[in-house]
Amino acid sequence: MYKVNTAEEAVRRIPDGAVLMIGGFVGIGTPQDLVDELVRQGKKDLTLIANDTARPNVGVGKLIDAGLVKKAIVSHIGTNPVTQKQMIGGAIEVELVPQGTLAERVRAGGSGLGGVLTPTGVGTDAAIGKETIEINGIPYLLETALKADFALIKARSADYSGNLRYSLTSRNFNPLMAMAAEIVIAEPDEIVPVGCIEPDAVVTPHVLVDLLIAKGATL
Amino acid sequence: MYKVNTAEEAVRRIPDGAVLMIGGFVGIGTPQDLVDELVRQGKKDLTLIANDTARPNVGVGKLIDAGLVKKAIVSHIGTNPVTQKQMIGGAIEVELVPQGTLAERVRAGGSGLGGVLTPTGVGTDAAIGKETIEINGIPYLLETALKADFALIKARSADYSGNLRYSLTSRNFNPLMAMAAEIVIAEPDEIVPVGCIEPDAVVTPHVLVDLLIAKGATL
Amino acid sequence: MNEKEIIARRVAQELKSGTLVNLGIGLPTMVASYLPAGLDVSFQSENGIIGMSALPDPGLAGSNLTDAGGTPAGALPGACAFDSAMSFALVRGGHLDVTVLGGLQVDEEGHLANWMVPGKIVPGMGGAMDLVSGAKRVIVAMTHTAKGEPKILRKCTLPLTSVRRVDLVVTEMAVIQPTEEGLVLLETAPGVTVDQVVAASEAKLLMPKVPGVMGIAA
Amino acid sequence: MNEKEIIARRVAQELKSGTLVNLGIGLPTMVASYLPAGLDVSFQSENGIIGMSALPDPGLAGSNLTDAGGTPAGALPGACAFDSAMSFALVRGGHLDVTVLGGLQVDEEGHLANWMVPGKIVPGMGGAMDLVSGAKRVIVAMTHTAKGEPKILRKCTLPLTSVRRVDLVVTEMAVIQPTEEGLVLLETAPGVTVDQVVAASEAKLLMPKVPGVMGIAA
Repeated sequence: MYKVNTAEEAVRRIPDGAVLMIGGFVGIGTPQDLVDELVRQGKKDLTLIANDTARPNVGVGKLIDAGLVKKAIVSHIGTNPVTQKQMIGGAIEVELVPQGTLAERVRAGGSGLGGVLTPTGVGTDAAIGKETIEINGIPYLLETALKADFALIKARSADYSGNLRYSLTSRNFNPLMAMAAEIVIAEPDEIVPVGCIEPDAVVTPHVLVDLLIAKGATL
Repeated sequence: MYKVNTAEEAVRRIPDGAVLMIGGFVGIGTPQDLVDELVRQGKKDLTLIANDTARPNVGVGKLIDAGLVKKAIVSHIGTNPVTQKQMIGGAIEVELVPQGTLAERVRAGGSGLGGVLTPTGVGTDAAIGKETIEINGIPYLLETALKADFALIKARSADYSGNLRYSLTSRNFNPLMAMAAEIVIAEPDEIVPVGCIEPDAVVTPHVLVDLLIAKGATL
Repeated sequence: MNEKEIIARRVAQELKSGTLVNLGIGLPTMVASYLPAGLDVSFQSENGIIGMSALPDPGLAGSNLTDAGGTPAGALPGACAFDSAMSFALVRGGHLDVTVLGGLQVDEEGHLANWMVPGKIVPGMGGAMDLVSGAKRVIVAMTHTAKGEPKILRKCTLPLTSVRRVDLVVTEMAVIQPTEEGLVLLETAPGVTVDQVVAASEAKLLMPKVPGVMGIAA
Repeated sequence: MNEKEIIARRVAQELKSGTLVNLGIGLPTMVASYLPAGLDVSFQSENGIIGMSALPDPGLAGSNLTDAGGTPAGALPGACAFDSAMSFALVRGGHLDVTVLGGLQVDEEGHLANWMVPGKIVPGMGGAMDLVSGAKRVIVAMTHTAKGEPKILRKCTLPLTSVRRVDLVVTEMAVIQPTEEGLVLLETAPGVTVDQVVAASEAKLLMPKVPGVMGIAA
């Protein structure tokens, strides 16, 4: 299957109101071209699931700047005062999730699990509205799976079929999100022939990837 | 930290009655030298957590042959008639766990999670004695975490510090078990200098590995 | 053509390009030998690989690559390897399009039993419970009877593999589709009559349309 | 020596060879600069790496390697990278020996609050809740007071980060150990009296032994 496409064509498939998972950690490992294209096409009322909202004019912070996000499910907004301002003003709803819990919720969504039991957040405000389950006398929060309509992924390399590998700390949530969305769009730094990434080095199997963005591809 | 040791010395640390996780899938990816040494030292009353009991005289099947396992927590014993015979005769207790559930239970143990909710096994004999929890109207089984005293791991390469990478289908349960035991002993095919495995290719971080077995090491 | 080959050939025709397929140990593995030319299917093996292939030559067996039964295997360009948690995340997470499994019994509710015979043999479920619960499409590939006894039953007498209804049952005699109304007889094998299929089955077989003939082109 | 340096130097002395340590953003990150020579500590950064180091030169900043605050970082030989699920599996699973975090408040039960000020600033918990719940040892590195107001309180007024008791609190004035009985004043900074520490704290400070002097050797 030929999966290569332009960012413009790929983003055209995303409707207003979509639930998006976007990789990245304070902007590192975020698919920049796809984010820019979301802004250019003015996709609105988005639900954003990401580690954070980066900084103004950086990574997914650009979506916040443009007022395209109506709800953000993130572990922190400490690096983005615009998100804080929009939240206080009621323009954006922010659901804060402990970072490790967010990772497990996304992983559960992609793995067909209903949820996981984590000790994180027990007895704190993060436990509000959640079930607490004791196992061997230890209390855990029941944290449920998260899924999305689209995942926008940054990778170091892809092969033509869509096998992905990542680089250093730009890996972060990308491989988890690649499992948890209906449609997965990956933006690799390079696209190499099939067979050029050895099987043991593949982190995201090609079957999970629907579209690959080639830099400057014209189709 | 210098972690390299002989199989003989490493296995000496394992007491009778220990709970062992041992990697492998019908013997593929099982640390052979460590298994042979368990037999040679006659460690007994072991609890074995593994995907299966391999075949007679293959992989962990050698532990079964030698009558060293009192309880096995595995996904199947279909390839080992000796295990079946011992189970029917009451010499070994066998807890059968769906393979994907076993993987998640081990992963949960190593990840500090109390358990996971899986749809697998709902309404079957695998659900007996387990809690069923509904999320969004879908029933899931609550499957609890598994931990071990020791994990015996097979790897393709280790560096001196203990970073591990695996090869093809010999990876299987090894990286999961490397997280879920108090003491982790790895038997790599080769040990290379620190820096020879690139950061993105490391699957098991060195901090998880307590001892490395060098083939024919004399200390 | 023996009965296993008939089953494998018919199942092969169910597979579509661009899909991810898991073939169980034994009979289901044979399906890979009868794929239509040019069909672009990826095979997942639950021991941790996508892109598994037959070994090109026995002399090329490696110690680190086998199928889920432990038989040495090959791999195609673009193959990818992963651990057991990822393998079943693919299965459970809705990423596996088709699983083909063997069966001991299938009943009118489309329930499959294939992992134990209490008091006789307890091989264990291995990956079967996850595969049947998680795959988008479940195809059971099994002989129609065992030692003359029907395996297509009103109600399974053996412990179930899952309460999920399987999607298709292919035997050497027939192709049967479990539905909400019951088991629909879709096709009979060349030279096999509807009466013969009915006689070899305990379950009631529905025939809203006249059953066709199983395509098992060599 | 400013107050942050005093805190960072004292915390550095708590670290032991052969351990895995996570340093929070901000003040805790400074701890890495004051490690005793020859100490073999591995640093984990929750954005997915073990073996992070300072950038040897600003010109060598890469776009794919930063610390958890987004600042370009370097890596040592033997570093390993992983995804966010693995990163927090290490934190939660008992594999992280020490975490050093900043704090807004600590109370007599040893509870830490460090992720929000309702109605004022809501940065979010990031990885802090996992780190405090999961690390074997939690060290809070913070200034003793904020704008003259004490941060060592009888009871936290801000939302808690965890109900787990932290293990040590290091400020520019004192080293305090939360215990089942309450907060024990272990050490005072050079030139700081016990009375000054008590005056700057709202919580009751226990002194089963005469407090020592904080070692902050340059």
